[in-house]
Amino acid sequence: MADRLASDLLRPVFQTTRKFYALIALLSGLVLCGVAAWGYQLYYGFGVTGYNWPVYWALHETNFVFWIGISHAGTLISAILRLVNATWRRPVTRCAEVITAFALMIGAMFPLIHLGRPWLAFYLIPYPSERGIWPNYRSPLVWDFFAINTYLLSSLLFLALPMIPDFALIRDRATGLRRKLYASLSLGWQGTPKQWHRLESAMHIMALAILPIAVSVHTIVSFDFSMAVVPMWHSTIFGPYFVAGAIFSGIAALIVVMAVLRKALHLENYLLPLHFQNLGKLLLLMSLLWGYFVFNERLTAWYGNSPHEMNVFWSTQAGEYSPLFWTMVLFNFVIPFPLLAIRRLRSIPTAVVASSCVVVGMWLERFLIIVPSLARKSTPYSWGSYSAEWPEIVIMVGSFAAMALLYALVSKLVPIISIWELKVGEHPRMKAAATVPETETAGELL
Amino acid sequence: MDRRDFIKASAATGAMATLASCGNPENQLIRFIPEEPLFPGIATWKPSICSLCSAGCGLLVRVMDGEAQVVRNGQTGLLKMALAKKLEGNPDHPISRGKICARGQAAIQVTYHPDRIRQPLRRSGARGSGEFQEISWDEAMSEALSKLNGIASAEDRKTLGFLTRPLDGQREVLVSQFLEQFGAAPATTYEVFGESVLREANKRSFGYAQLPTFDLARARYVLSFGADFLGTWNSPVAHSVAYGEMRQGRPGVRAKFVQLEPRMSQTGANADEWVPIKPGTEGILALGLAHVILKSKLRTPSAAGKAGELIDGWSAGLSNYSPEAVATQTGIAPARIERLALEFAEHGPALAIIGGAPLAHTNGMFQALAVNALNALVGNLGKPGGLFFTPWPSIAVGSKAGRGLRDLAEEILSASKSPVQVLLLNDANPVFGSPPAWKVAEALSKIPYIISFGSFLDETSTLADLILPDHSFLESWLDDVPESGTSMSVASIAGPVMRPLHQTRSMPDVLIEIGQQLQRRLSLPWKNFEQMVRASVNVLPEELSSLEKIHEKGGWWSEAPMNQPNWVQTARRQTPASEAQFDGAPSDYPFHFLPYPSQAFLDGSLAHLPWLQELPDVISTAMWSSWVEINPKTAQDLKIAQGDIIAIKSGHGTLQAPALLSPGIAPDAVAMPIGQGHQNYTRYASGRGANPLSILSGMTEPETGAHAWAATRVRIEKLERVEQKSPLILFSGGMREHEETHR
Amino acid sequence: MSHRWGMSVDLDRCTGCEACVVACHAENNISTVGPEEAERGRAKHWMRVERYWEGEFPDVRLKFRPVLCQQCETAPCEPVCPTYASSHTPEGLNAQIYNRCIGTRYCANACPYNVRFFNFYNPVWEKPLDLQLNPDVSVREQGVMEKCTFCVQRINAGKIEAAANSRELRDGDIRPACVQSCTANALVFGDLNDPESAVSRLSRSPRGSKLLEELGTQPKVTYLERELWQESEGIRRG
Amino acid sequence: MKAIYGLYETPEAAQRAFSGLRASGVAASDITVMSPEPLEEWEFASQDSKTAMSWIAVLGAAGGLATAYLLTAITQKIWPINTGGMPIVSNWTNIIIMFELTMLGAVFATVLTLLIAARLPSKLSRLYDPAISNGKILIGVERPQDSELDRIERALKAADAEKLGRIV
Repeated sequence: MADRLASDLLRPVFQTTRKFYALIALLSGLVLCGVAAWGYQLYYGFGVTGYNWPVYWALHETNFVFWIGISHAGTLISAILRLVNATWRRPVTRCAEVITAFALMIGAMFPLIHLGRPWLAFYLIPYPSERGIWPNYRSPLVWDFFAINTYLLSSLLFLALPMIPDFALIRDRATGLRRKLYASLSLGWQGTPKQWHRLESAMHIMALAILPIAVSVHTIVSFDFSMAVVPMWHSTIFGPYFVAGAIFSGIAALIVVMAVLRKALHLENYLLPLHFQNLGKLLLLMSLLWGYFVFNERLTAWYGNSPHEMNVFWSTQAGEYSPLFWTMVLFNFVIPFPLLAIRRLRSIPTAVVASSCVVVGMWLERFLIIVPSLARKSTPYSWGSYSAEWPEIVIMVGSFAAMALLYALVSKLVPIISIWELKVGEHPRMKAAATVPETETAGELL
Repeated sequence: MDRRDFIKASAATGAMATLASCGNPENQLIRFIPEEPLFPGIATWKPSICSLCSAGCGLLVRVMDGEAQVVRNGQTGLLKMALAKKLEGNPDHPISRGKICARGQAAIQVTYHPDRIRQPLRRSGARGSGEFQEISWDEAMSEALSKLNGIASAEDRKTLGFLTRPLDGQREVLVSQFLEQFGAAPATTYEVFGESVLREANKRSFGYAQLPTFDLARARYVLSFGADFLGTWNSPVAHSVAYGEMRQGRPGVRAKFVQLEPRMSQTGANADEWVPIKPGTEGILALGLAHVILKSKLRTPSAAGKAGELIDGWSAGLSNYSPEAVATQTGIAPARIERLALEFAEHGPALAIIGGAPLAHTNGMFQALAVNALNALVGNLGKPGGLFFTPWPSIAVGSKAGRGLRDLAEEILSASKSPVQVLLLNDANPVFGSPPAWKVAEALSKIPYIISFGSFLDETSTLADLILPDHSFLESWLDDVPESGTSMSVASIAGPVMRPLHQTRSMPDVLIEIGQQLQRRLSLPWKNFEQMVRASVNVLPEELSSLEKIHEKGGWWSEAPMNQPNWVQTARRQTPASEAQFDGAPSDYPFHFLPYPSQAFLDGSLAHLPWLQELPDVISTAMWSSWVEINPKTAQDLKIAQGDIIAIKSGHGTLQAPALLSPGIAPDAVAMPIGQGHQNYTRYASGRGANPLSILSGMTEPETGAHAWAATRVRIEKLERVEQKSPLILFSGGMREHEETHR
Repeated sequence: MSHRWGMSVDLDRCTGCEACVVACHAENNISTVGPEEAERGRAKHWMRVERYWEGEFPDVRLKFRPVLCQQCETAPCEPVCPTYASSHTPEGLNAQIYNRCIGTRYCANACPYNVRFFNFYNPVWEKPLDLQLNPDVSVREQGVMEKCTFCVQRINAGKIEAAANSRELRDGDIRPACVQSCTANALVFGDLNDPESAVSRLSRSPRGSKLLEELGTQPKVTYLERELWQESEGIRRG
Repeated sequence: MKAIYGLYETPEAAQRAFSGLRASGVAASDITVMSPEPLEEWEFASQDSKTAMSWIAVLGAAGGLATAYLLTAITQKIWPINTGGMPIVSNWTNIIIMFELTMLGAVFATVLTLLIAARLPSKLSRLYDPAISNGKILIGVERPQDSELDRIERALKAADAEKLGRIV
């Protein structure tokens, strides 16, 4: 049984198809385009973008918030599942945590990309500089700097630690160069009770620590907007609203990724319909939560009827941004809700459809939060509008390609499902848990 | 180490610096040591006179040292010289009172304009091709002299023409003397917004062929018939300064200001009451108001003196100008007419102003006389808060008026051999600024030889065969006697604030030099224009005439008694027609076409200044573009949206421009700013937008021959296909402060 | 006594002549961006004259309102700047320190008045237009924000002048370019800490109000409302 | 170095071997256990499971908090810049930095403790057998007394070891 597990899950590590190389080539190509576009923006000046007065934040910032949101798929969810000890989590956690790591790295690029003078970005790092000045800790952007770095570091550790035993596994099966590589990666792991025990308790503590970090990160991202006295930005609901949105888009992304892995790596026996169902329920829950927040936000604005807010409100509800707004509602609620709620409709394909809609819908949501408010600020004379130029768009495409590329590569180096954890799962004592009826699991996870 | 050494030293070090920095081999830096006392970083202020329009605002110019790359007798080098940095109003000057308008602020860019002509040019291509080759001054002068010597006989000498924008002060004196002594006809002057109608009317009503001055600061009621007096008309800066006082300068007293015009101008936007009126009926309304006042016995007809007598039926109480009758013509309700009339009569000192479009109709003279009579009726002439005429110091000498531009063009085109063989062209651009019907371009191209003094290549100077570039005004000796705008008598005099940047010579100097080198030597008794200006000062009252004193002040002025109107020599004449004629039948051309001087470019002569191009027009907020203002309702009927390119068709041509929906214009009219639409006027203005003057009819005000530029009717067509894209670039987003976007 | 610089804008005097706008360009080396960039919304005007329509033809009114940096006491633009590029001077100005600016544009978003402008490209002055540049004002490179400074260079020059003549600053000694050029004297500049200064007196006027006062930014620019004429010539609030 | 070990298919077998060794007088601390997965529920795999890791994490958190406070408050004091009318030391905003660094401190402390406690990274002991990662469980004794060798071997065999290994 151990053999079957290992051979299934290690196949991608030991065998590489021609298709895979083609995929890598394609993705790297796209990433290079994105990098080139950024280079173009750097060389010719920020003016090559569609940014203008007064819409000084647009696509780059949208992508920043979007990716940080996606990052909430992994670590947060796997941490929750670890703590509530939902046994069905075992095949899911690692591929979720990998999303977090990369989404964060990509998301963190955008604050750099959006700067007017990126070569001075180091001004944000707190160190006793010759300029005799420190970062302004009152600025949400500095909060971002700390929050994102904290989240990134701890997520990477949270992802890396459980990999050690699997590296050891590969080490023992590999030969030659690969053996050397994994020998060093496995840090000389030999599976003594002490090592096992310390590893598990460390994972437990980190799971506890990472939950509040994850929540704080997206709250702080929301502060970037809610701290400014800009109509429809300056709102107390933004913190939870953004966190909910982040988890929402995160789970959606996770489901899509899992479906892809399942097909591409033939993991039908490991990523079971059960997983998609449970995650689907979670997605359904978040969809409801999201709808609830949007309603709150919109209702208070509409009821308050403050002229400045209404200008923005109507531009999204009925004005030039309304097509985007209603598409967002369609994708984030109207479509996913029935697909996930109606038992008969539940299946892997429907879950994937719903999730893809949500990913798009949530991207639109970020855009709709940022741009209309800036385009319709308090003095009507200074109103403007925004339409993206090709550099932003290419950079955005590049960022999506980068995500796929990194994911493809990591699935080469690491078993994308944690083998030893799965073994523990398949342990006679655990067998029961893996096949408990959904309702129970659901109860278990909530 | 004395000053000069210090400067030499600093210059030298500077040279190293520049060499190091620019490292440009072919300009091996020959150092020109400045003549001015210069200290790095220390600003000095020098008086000057703004010459962008005829108002004649006194300037203070901030001058600092700087390094200009210049060419001097074939050698490129860095010249450490005094450079003008900023223009401000001269606080002592009676016209500007320390202020200047947006255009004046931008005037400094004329001097530093990248497309300025830097040395004499000879035409190398076909006429109008704009191909010129640079030549030396010696070449240029000898060529000019040979041409002028070529027309030697008394007959031929009549064939020297001089076309200029209205000149002032000693320049005017010099030109007229030059032409007279040469034996040529007086100069033809032309500007788009000539004021000959109002001058003539004032001569008839009050005895002064002069633009009026208004004591806005002390007025309590101002009735303006289409005069954009705060923006572009007469002496805007002087008016604005006084306007501020009129509004908030007097505790407890705030004048009422009523503007009557079919299209809301910048001035109209400031009115307490804005009254749209049918174009060309302003005079009728004025008499309607007079009728009410006379009827109510608030004034007697005789109160208006001669100004009244000029109007038919005045003494009889203007019986056929009853409110009802006037209402049908002007489109203003009778009740409103009566109210305005009574307010006007009861809230003295009251002031009626007419200017701009109302005078640019075929009945302009009538309209002016009518408003003059209204002023006279309320007895505000020469009274505080009223209307008066700036007294001119003895230094000013009016000159004989030459042929009008239209007649000149006709003569040239009708004759087989052009009656003008050599034309001197100074600072006028009639090819851009006159209606196509006058055929000015054809006429000019029929003239064998044209010498231009222009600083820029524009539509007219590209027709020249020889260009002798003038200094910019900051580089020249200037003098000016303001026609209006102050109660003092003023003679502004100022020397150059900086040395010439390029190899240019001031037009008067060139004239003097030519005059002295002609075979038939003219007796122009001055070495150069500076000497002439200095000499002119002597006629001023002795105790004031020390040039030094005048110089540091930027001119001479003294509080003189306000000119009372003098009724003499105003002979009774036939009252001109009261009905305005329009070009184009209302059936085919349903809209009045109202061109207006744009806030930034005036008559288009300033379209080459980037600051003004990027200045958002205060009403449309448009930059770098031209537009057609159209009432939103009309636009709706014609299915025209903001920014759509529409075609404006008159009997004389078609133009294309983007539509600008504006609530401030009558539904039966479209308005368009003048200034854009240059085919050829520096990199900033060429090929930008459309020129409304290019579709105007050639109709004139019969008694003065002034162009009736407001008398054209047009029709509008929405274009499906647009030939050349000239987008509407707006700075602003919203039109209204509180958009109706509540729940 | 330290200074607190402020301005009052009398909307009843303002004629919308826009001399202030061009004067500001001339004084502060604000580059023109050209038609293509202007069309893309990159024009920079530290001082602008907002115009708002009211009503419909024929009963239509137009309001002008010069808008520049309001130099807020509690400025939303300042705390959001991660590098202190936007910070408060001891004399209450919202300084923009170009060297510190990394171009996050956050300050511009936080500013409710939209008076901060971003340099999308390096500024260009086609020779010899550059000879007009004011040596007292630095030019801004691509990627930094710029904004109205209340002509801080003139403020300092005024102080130096006063010190040189060993006297106190007098009210009216210092006039920013826009104030200097204002034809109708609608703009008045001075020290709000001096209760007798013209600007202090005007700021206390019953016609006075602040722009977007409800946001609590405590602007140092006071707008004096336009008035309506009344038969009696008694003066009614507009 | 001398060592002897057996490989076992199932935890049950491993447990028998372990108990056998204990019975034959080998101290629990001298017995080396290596398994491909955690098996806490078995006695042989649940030695020295006491750890102060969570307390160390709390200490780390405290450290992070302190650092953050100094970083924010002190730098704001030495470079007092007034922005937006906020106090020079603006604790409301500093709380956020403090929170993040507190958490980071906890995470770092945890990971460090793990690495030190689990002796990572280190070299593989010679006792290690790659078969472990095929699911086998290793029970062995390092540096046994020669006198004990046979007894140990018997004990290991008794628990029917799949394979017996001797390292001489």
